[in-house]
Amino acid sequence: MSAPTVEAPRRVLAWRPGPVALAGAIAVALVIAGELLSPGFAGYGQLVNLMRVAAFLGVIAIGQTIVIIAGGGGVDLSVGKVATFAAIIGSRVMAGDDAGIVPAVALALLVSAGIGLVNGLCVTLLRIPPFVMTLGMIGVVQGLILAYTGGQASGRAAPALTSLVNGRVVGDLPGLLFLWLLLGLLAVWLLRRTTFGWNLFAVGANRTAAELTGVRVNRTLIVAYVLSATFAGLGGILLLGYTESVFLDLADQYMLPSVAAVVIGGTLLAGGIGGYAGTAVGAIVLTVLQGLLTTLDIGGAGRTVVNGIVLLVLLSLYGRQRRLRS
Amino acid sequence: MNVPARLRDLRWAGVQLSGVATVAMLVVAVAVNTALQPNFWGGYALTSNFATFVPLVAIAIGQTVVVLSGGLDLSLGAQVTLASVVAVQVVDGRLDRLPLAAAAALGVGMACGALNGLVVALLRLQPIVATFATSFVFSGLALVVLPTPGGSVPIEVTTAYRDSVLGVPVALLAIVGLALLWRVLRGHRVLRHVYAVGGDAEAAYASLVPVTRTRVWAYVLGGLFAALSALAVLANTGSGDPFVGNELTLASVAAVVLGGTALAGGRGGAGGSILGAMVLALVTNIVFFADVPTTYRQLVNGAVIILALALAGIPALQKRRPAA
Amino acid sequence: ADGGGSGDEAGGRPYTIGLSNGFVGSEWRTQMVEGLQAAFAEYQKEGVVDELVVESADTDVNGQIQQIRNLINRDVDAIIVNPNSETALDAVFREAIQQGIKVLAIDQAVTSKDVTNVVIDQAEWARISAEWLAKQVGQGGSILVVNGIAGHPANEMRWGAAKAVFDKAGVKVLTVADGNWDQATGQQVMTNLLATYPDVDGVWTQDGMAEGVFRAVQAAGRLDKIKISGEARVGFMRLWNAGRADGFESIGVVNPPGGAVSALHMAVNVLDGRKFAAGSISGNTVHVPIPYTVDQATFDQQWGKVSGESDAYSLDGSLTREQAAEFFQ
Amino acid sequence: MSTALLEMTGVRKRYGGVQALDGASLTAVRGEVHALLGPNGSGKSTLDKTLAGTVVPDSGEIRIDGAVARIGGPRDAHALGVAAVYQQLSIVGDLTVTQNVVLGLEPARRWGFLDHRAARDRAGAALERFAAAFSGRLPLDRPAGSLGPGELQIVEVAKALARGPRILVLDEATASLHKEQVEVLFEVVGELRAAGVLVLFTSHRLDEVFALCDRATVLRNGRTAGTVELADTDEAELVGLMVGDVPHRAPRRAPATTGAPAPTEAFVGAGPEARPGAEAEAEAVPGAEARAGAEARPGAEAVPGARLEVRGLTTERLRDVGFTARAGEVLGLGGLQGQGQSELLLALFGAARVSAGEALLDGRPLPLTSPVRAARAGVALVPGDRGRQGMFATRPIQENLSLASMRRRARAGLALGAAAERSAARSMVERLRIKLGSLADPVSTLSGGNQQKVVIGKWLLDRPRVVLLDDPTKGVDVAAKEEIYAIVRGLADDGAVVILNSSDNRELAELSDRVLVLFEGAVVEELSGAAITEGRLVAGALRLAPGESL
Ligand SMILES: Nc1ncnc2c1ncn2[C@@H]1O[C@H](COP(=O)(O)OP(=O)(O)OP(=O)(O)O)[C@@H](O)[C@H]1O
Ligand SMILES: Nc1ncnc2c1ncn2[C@@H]1O[C@H](COP(=O)(O)OP(=O)(O)OP(=O)(O)O)[C@@H](O)[C@H]1O
Ligand SMILES: O[C@@H]1[C@H](O)[C@H](O)CO[C@H]1O
Ligand SMILES: [Mg+2]
Ligand SMILES: [Mg+2]
Repeated sequence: MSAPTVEAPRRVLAWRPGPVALAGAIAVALVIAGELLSPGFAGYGQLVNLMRVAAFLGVIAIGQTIVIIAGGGGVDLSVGKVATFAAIIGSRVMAGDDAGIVPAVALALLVSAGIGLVNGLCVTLLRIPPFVMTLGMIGVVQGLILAYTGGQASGRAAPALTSLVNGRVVGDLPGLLFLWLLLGLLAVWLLRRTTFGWNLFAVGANRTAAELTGVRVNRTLIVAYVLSATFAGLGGILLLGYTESVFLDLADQYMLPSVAAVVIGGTLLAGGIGGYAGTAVGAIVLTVLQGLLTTLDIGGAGRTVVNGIVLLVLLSLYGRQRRLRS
Repeated sequence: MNVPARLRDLRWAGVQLSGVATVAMLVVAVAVNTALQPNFWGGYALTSNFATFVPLVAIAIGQTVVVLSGGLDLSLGAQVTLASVVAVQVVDGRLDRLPLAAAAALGVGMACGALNGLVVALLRLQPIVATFATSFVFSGLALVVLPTPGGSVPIEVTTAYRDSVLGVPVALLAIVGLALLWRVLRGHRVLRHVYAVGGDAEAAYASLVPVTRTRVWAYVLGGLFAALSALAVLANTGSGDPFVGNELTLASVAAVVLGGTALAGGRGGAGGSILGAMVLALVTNIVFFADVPTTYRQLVNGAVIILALALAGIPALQKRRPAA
Repeated sequence: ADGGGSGDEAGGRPYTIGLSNGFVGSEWRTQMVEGLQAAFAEYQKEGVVDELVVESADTDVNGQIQQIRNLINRDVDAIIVNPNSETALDAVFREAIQQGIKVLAIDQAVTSKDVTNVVIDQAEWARISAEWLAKQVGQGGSILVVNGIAGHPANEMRWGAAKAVFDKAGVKVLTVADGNWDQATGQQVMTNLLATYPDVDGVWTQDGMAEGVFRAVQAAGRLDKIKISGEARVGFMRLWNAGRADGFESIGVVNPPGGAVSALHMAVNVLDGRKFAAGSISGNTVHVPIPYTVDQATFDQQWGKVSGESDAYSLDGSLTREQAAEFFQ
Repeated sequence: MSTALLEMTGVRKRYGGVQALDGASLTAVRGEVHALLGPNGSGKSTLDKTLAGTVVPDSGEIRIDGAVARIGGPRDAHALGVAAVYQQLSIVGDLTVTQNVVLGLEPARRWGFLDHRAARDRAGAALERFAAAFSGRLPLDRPAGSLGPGELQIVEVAKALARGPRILVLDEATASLHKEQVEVLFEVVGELRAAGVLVLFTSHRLDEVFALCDRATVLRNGRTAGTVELADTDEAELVGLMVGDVPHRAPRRAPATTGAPAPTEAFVGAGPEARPGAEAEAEAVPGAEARAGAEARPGAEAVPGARLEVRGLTTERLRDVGFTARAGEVLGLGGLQGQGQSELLLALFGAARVSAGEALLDGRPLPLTSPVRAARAGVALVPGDRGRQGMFATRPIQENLSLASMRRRARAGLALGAAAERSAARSMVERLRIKLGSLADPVSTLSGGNQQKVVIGKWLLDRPRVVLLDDPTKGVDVAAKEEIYAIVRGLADDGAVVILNSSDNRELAELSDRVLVLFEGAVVEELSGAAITEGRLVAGALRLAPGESL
């Protein structure tokens, strides 16, 4: 305890690949494996296509990352259903017309945010564990979808939305990818360079200490759930651009993959540690894996088993829990 | 650990309160059902309702053990599927093969649990995602074992399952049996260790509890109850189906929470989960018999479940203060 | 049934009918339920039936068993069920039969001998489009397959029949992938396949996914080279219509949600005590004819009728009461 | 005392960038009470844990009875006769006291089925000695989580004793114990010594060490600085060994006299940015009046110029607490631990449910409803349990320091500037002499004392008007303690009201201008100025009449 110390230079030798680098390496390895197993898999067009498909998961997983970082068992299982609902609303309001895009997206995101608000309020004020709260919310949103559509979704994506997702802007890349990049940077900035982000990490790392440091814990959590649902809604709208027409379970299947993408990206389910860059790469890894499995002719049962085993391997590379004995 | 005593006491009152909340919910659910469904206490309604409860009750007990240990098993439903298709392939409609089939199911369940235990306890993967991954392995294997629906359970089994003994439904006896099995386990060192590990793994480790082994046991016991659930599913359905159990997983977590067990681990018990499972099933019945229009039924169902979850959480509400 | 209610004396009009539907994540099912409700209203006016009790929710086999038990506890006279499993409802069907309730399965056949299946022949349904595709790509042609969910009975039955057609016609099946009967998944799967199978002459797919497959092929700019077996849904037909100018051809075999209506007619006959005629039932399955097929020849006519409907609308058809009556002695 | 029972040599352990143990060694014999001493972060707990099996050393050798001990985990240590009382208790709050005492070694009948009666008997026997601490009724069937800190500490000790050790490790086992309980523990240790057990005793209270131990091994920076016979050593020499050179105790603070030069430049907000009026108010309050407060009854009328006024504050554990405090005053809270001191601090911070009463800060009502509002009003709390309440262990030191005050620097209340945050944190690191590797390292990599400075430092950046300190030097070493004292004085000198709860009466006596003695949630006595002596504090705590002594 002598003189005040300044920061020691970072230890170069202690470097080991962070989750982002590791997940990125895995994505590249999967692409190479894909090319070896089914030639054509690493073609430029196919890579663009994989990135496009990854973008939907990637956008939905922005909110999932935020909620998981907030800790306390935080997880949002309703993202898939909310994405579906947003697409259904968007499709009906824009009804295939560019003029309708703004009100459609606004309404869809507003409704999504409202659902997130209810999740947040129930999790904070009623203390319902997030896992079961957002699980119950799936049923409610499904009910809302049925009530809103009468069981028959209608409308269609506006051409501008479709061309954002499927069209080409620069070097054959769709506008979607630039949008994803933008949203990703926004997410990273939000987490790393804003009071909200730092409060969020604090709440995730130690909720009691956060409260006793004057952090508005409940408000931070509620905002996290609102953001989660909003990004899910946005993901749903983008998916609508991809499929052009909606159906009643359009995005439901994103529920658990969005969690898996977050974890593969190195964010700890316990909260307080992580970030979006890893999640984005995690979304790419999962998408490449699905693409690869599709092109392998090993039958449905085999595909399912291999999917599980590869997921286990991915998870064991990162995001392991702490040892008891150090 | 300088938690002000006021908060501590509330917390302990909370555990008892949540038991009361679960029982109260069940009583209300039964009362409402009685009012809406005129023959609720009739012979068929009674046996059929209990027959409906058993698979979820069994898997919810399994989930409880895992949750108590500080984990979560999202593959339990897939384990039910896998254990049931294996059992149905073994039994092949013959009563004399029943013991063998039951043993096979239990073996499969425990083997699945052992794999989860390996992955979560030894490899230290995070339970939610790790068991999500193993669920793919198990459902894929179920398709390998039974590529398309088929196979049959001896008619004696399905008949007995729907019967009653001295007016007591056999399915109710099965639930009582499951509760007793839980009770026996509670008296065993392994379950004490499960509570300890779920409550505070580091403290348990320092206190000579074999933490890793205990975690593996929790998943193995989870698998055991999943296998029992599989047997109930078979008695309920009479044949094999390679998708039959998958959806039970998430319902089992809801039942555990409704029963007042903390998802953080270490606190609660299967008694509550048993009641929670029945509440879940009864809510569906209520919404049906209340003649809620079809379009709104899922909405109402979801809302009622959230309400019930909120009620189950009332005790937690009281320790809102940050220092808790 | 025990307790009060109209179901007490089976055979006595008016009848109470129950519907158990275990999946609502598809517009097809909505159409099925709504069609049934409309037809039921007709019977109701005539005093033939009094109440239609609908159990319709996303659930699994265990949940559907509960649905059926609830219907039994509601003292219905007959249950029309769109089953979540071919086999796993057998035992609960027996419970219903023991209470004197008639059970009819629609959309997908079940194995229970106690139940009357009122379904289209899924094998025949698949065969029609498979034969069309085989002819399009010719002997030695190569195709990709985007199926529903491996292990699901309808999927297996359809694919079994289609595969036989392709084998016989000497069409090469390059690979079989699963699109989960889901348009978005179908589109993603097809895009992946196109990248790694450059030399493809056709795609065979099942309903719900043709639209996704079409978009994937279109995005790859290969609509002119790759033949697609389509479906009789408005969304797909809209794409088909737009592509016709460029010579795009397809086929859509109707898989009618109105099968539920046909089953209702039959249920009334059964409750009236009539028996099926010898030639109209094989085992416990009554095959309702496939209403019609949309192809190049009939496209304009059909499109004219449905182009105002929403994309999710399935072309439909059902037996009339008279046609249904002909199935009975 | 022939051959050594325990020999640890060359033990090394690195945590990321921190070399916790750097070749430490220790030799001790049967029937000895051996002190293990050293400043915070010197590696005492780590060395204890390598012996108890919860930490694997990177290298080094442990011999027990001359034979190399292979300790692969706590169970191996147990087999070798080692039992430990951990600084971070190994109690599972959700289990009962009985279940905790027998945990891991549950008596069982056949096939592992528990023998509840045997368990109760064993736990009862282990706790009996300490029955007085539980007012005679052993809480065998109560959930451990419902016990207070002292009671928990006793359960932890009883649990270790119940394991029948040959080597007993006591890591700060007395830190939360009351004097009488310490005495019982000493008795027990004496008996164990007589029975040939080796006791390794770690404590920052040197009087305890001299009272109990035979020899002491001192660690410094993970290395053994020396082993001494305590009979031949004095306190100064020990401290010298610990810190390398002997820091002399700063002179006692002149009570709230104004204009006194601040001992440190701790209060960042001082100077041009200090809240208007702070200086002036401090000026307006002569030191004499501060002492005159001794005569004032608890809850007396507001004194003009009081910065903080509390009236009739009542919570579940506080009864009608009232007092006033002036700018620049250090107000101590005395009494036995657990009489509501922590609750009073929490209540003033809006973190306890207040059923009646009010507080005024500079004449304006202070919201007692939420910590957020308290913080915004200029109140800061340094809570008693650093790990659970004060620190974000996995987060960078940078964030830990910024969190409380970053909203002041953020643009639009949202956007943070990396450079601004870094320089704010750096200024605090320098002022508080926080010893760290990099601001980006998790705060968990710091030693206890440095962690504590971070927890205090985050509030200094927020320029608080009222600073609530709950046992701020608990588990902090001598040098860090002095630095924290300086910070406290600096805060007061800059016009803040400091309310200090401490389990250490010497600390209270040294720092406080006035002390409120609490008993069962009420203020029962007020001492000020020269009346604040350790003796008066102890007497007040035990509610002895004046003149009566221990
Ligand atoms: N689990 C850990 N991870 C990282 N660093 C650690 C860990 N445990 C201890 N350290 C570091 O190792 C060093 C020694 O810590 P240790 O707890 O042994 O100190 P100590 O002498 O017991 O201090 P105190 O008197 O504060 O209890 C400290 O710098 C501490 O920050
Ligand atoms: N929450 C609970 N749910 C179900 N059974 C319980 C619960 N708590 C206790 N029991 C059972 O009640 C009985 C008595 O409980 P008690 O807590 O006194 O004993 P124990 O804690 O299991 O054992 P011991 O006190 O010896 O450590 C035991 O058989 C125990 O298994
Ligand atoms: O068979 C039908 C149709 O294929 C429809 O796509 C969805 O419901 C299934 O049951
Ligand atoms: Mg220590
Ligand atoms: Mg007990």
